Amino acid sequence: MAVKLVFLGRLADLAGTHECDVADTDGVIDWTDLLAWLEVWSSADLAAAVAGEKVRIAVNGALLADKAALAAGDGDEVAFLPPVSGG
Amino acid sequence: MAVKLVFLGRLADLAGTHECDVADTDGVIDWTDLLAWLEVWSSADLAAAVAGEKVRIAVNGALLADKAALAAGDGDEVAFLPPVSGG
Amino acid sequence: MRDVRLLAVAFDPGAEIDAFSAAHAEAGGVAAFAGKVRPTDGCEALELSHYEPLSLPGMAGLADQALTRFDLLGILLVHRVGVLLPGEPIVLAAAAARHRRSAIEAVDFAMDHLKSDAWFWKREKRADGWHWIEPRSEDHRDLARWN
Amino acid sequence: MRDVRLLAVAFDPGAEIDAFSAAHAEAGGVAAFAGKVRPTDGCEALELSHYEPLSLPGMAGLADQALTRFDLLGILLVHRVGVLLPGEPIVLAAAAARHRRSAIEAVDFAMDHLKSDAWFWKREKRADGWHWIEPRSEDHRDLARWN
Repeated sequence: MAVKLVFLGRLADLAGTHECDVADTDGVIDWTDLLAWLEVWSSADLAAAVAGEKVRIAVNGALLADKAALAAGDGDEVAFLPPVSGG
Repeated sequence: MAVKLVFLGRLADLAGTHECDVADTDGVIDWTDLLAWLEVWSSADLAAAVAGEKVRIAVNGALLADKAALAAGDGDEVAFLPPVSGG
Repeated sequence: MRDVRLLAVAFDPGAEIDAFSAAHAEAGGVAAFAGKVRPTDGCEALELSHYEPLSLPGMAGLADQALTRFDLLGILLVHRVGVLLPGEPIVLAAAAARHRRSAIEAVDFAMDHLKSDAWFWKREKRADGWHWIEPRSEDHRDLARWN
Repeated sequence: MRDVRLLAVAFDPGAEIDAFSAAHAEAGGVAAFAGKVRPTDGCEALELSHYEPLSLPGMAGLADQALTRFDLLGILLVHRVGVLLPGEPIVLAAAAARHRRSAIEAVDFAMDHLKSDAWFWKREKRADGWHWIEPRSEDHRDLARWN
């Protein structure tokens, strides 16, 4: 089982992919776990970008008011949403 | 030769026609002549309606700022324009 | 580019909008409003009469005003005259612009003027005959927004 | 009536407007805005990506807000995703109402929100490759008009 990560906009460029799975998770992934995982899997740049205050996070399509409250378990989808483009 | 009169909107109902010619005119028709002619040709009601302050007059497609300044000669077209309809 | 037409026969607003949009490839967008005869209130037909020496120059002048006032690449004004049945399009105003706000505002402006400041008289056929449509105070308020 | 669609293939705004207008026979008019990819500034293609769990519910919620806020009979929101070529329609917002001002204002409202408050990311292909399009301060000012 796994947590699915989805990268939107320029975060997909930074991650080098639109999505990936965090496999072999044991229980719930919290915000600290996630940043640590991103840094190892990809780069400190991606972890820093995702932590940026303009990047929103959605879990299973529901936006988090507070990213630090993240708690994702097996089968959950976590999306990283940078600011949307203008018209 | 003649002056052509054109009645728009409900003035056409009152006149009983969309247009008519004032024939056998001798020189220029002024505002007083016109009202007198309309009263004889049609009715006092039509003359009063045309004299109403909301009715505009155009001579050969040019709106008159002051109806009393009317001066129409042979070949001219005088249009009587009641308030236009709303949307 | 200015395209102003008085039509005595039915027209298709969608096809006009597509053709207008294609004619302004460089525009970022096209705003439009299409008004039609409402099949309500027992209206069986609507007759639009006009005085062409004023109506067509009036529409052309309105188009020029909109081109001057808003940042447009083009404007299209189409107005029906004659007898119309419920559901038939009466009027179409469309504006092409680099930015959407200019296009939307130009259509709003053009419609307010076409509806109450253009040389058209309307009467409606109901079960008991024809009835002239009077000016509406709402239209005059709409028009005053642009002064 | 609410009609909200995300499309992966090209669409025809005029045909959509006609069909929408026909579906709202009782409306006095239909206002619309169609935005397209501008063939300027060396743009060779535009890619629109989205996150469907947010983009489609977001558009549906926007349509509902417009229906609540304005006196509408119906609203249509169509948005493309995928790679678009210059000249292709990106977005269409249309509103049907008894009175034109409600329809025009609803389209203005919907476009301001679709342009800067919807879950779409855009990048442009130019001669030197793909470039992400950033938020524009102008869009945020437009959006603030509705608060």
